[in-house]
Amino acid sequence: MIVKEVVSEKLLTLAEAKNILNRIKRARTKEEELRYEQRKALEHANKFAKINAKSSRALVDELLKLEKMREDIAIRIADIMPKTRDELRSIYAKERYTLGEEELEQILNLVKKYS
Amino acid sequence: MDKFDKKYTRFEKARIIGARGLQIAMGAPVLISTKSYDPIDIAMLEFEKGVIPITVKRMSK
Amino acid sequence: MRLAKKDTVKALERRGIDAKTAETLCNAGFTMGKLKKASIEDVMKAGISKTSAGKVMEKLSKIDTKVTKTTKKVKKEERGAVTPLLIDSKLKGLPLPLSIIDELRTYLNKVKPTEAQLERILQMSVDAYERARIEPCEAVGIVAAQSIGEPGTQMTMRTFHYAGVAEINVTLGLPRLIEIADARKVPSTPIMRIKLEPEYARDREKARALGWKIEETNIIDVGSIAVDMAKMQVVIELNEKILSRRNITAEEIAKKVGAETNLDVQLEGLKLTVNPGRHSYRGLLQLVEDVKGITLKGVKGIHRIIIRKENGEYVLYTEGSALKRVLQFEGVNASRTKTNNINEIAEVLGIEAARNAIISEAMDTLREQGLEVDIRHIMLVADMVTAEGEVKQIGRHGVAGEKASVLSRAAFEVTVNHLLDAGVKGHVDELAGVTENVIVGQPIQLGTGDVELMYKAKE
Amino acid sequence: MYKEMRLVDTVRIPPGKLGSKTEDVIKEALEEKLEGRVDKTLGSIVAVTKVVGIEGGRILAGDGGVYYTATFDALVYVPEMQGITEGNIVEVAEFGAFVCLGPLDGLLHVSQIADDYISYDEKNARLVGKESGKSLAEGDSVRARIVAVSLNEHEPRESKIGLTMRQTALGKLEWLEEMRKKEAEEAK
Repeated sequence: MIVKEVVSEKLLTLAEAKNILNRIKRARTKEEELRYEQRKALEHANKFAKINAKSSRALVDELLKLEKMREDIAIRIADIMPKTRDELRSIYAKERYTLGEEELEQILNLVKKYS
Repeated sequence: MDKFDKKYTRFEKARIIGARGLQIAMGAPVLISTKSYDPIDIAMLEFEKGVIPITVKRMSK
Repeated sequence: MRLAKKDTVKALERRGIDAKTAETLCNAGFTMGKLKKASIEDVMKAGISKTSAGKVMEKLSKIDTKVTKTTKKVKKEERGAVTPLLIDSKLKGLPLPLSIIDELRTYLNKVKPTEAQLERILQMSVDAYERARIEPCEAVGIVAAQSIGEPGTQMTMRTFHYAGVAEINVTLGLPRLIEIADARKVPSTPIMRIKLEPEYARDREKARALGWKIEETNIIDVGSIAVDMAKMQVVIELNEKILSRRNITAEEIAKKVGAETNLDVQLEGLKLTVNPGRHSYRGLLQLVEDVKGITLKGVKGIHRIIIRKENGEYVLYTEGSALKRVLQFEGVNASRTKTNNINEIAEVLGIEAARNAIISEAMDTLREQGLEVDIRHIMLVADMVTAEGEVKQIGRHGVAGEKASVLSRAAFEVTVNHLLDAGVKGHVDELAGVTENVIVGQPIQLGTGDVELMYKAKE
Repeated sequence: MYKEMRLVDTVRIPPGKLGSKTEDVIKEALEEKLEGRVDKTLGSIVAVTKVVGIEGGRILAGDGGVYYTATFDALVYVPEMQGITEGNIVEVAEFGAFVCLGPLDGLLHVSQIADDYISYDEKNARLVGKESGKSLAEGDSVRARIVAVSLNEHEPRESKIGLTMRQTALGKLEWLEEMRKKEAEEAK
């Protein structure tokens, strides 16, 4: 590992990452502009972040209340904002368990609430 | 030189002046106004004036 | 009265005034306030001797600076002389070893300096101590090694007459130094200096008698021994004069020989015959050898004893050393008897005694050759040798061989074996010592290498 | 997937920079050392956001620099296996298309674009489906699943991420939109 130690880590939604990247961009214009990867990441985030950071975190928190939900899945749902059951099922494709119709509906309604 | 005589052993003095001299030689900002160009001399002058920002970490007994 | 009598007494005692004086003062109606303003005369009126009155005033005035002290001119040594109590309180906080503090205390109590003088004396002694102290990270090991090794090159003497005692010669110079370092079980020329109890020390006769008692006496010392082939017997002719001088009787010898060889022994006057009963010649010759080895009297190992009169007392010098048994002889002053067999000292008197013995032996050897080496170098070596409770050799079997680091042991001697052994056993080298760091090319933990610098940016 | 991680690392401050404020210099050194680099366990380190704690400046023998151990926050991108991500196409080649996933790019091999025979249209740099006629050009936005991750620590640009769209609910966003519209009509 190229660093000495990992103290803690926290998953971010794409919207939150977008905020951080913009904050860095503003802070850095003084001395030197962004690095290549940072500019790429920023452009990508600006393009694909569908909702703002606060509501994406709110959505994630609400999703986490449901059972059969994990933080990384909630984050992915907040990033992708699936509209149809197929899209939602593809997110759960590699999970061991499958979701029932109502569960899918429940999640899709939540997503609709925040989109 | 004597101002710090009690405080540092001769090894510590040597290391401090040496390390500071090396830093100056590698471009560190000089903390005193002097005409001399020799890093070691500058380091010694800085030591006498007590402005060297280097301290010794001693093993606590 | 504002302060109750009891409190005044307590207050005075706290100021270092003894209870009795405090009592009498209070009975005379002095309170703390009055006492401070009072002069020596007033205090003396209360029935207190002049000197203790002076002390009381001095104690009160010194601690309570506000008060103006009105004192009459007092005798010279009283003028602000410090009390032992004050000396102790000052000595307690000093960064000095106990031995020096004790020395200072006795000296100061004798000299009774004034307070200012006391202050300066203590300050100067602390400075002197600081100057003499070795700074941390000093490479004392290598310095000690050189300081002992270099004089070694100037040593030439092999053996030499023991200082003063003409007859005994003892190994001195470099061989002796090496002997000490190698911690050999028995030195090449073991000797003992036996100091005697007072009544033996002054009486030459008693000293000589004790000497004969200690000295190992064998058959050949008291007579001649011969083999009588015809009668298959061993014949011993005892010499009358020697018997009396060593005050040992023929009967004793006969009994001893009989006991040792448990054969039948006949004694006719001064002739002693032992017949072995076996018939082989070889057995006979063997018997002769055995008989020669029997110690009739005295301590095995002590061969010769020389009596010398040294500044008013007789002292026994011996060739050979047997500390344990010699100390038990009545008349031997155990505390002042010395031997150069360091191993015996360790066994009998303990490791600390052995350490001191190593130091004094080494110092004497060097001083005897006119070479001056600072005792601290020798002390360092002595400490290393005795650190683990028994006298260990310096070389690869002893101290140097037991170092934790494989690399440094390998670099020292038998390189291949060490490395092979370490490889097989999977030793780990923490690279803590000097040799290892030199080998791997890192700065060594000595002198400037042991200094850890921290940079504190000044914004 | 982006993460905010609190890390601890040691950095060397060159003597030249000793004049300025320690915290800034350390942040700069951390950025210099870590940003843009890829680590097998952490992922792609995008940026050092804040320095939280600094521990004393050690000086080593023979080196004028000063070593600090800093605790800091960093934004890290982790390409997760089987993770669904969206991105736009940055380059089209004969063997497939490169998709930007954030700090890193993924390769959408030509065989993984759709259940159709895909050919490379050289002239206007497009990939076209023979039967469906669907096309894929630079700048298009797609949704794909990560099927292969091999991070190269020494040369971050050489890190390889494999993508696929040959699964339900994956593909060009346009196609997904059309599908949704068609389903909506049928449902009515």
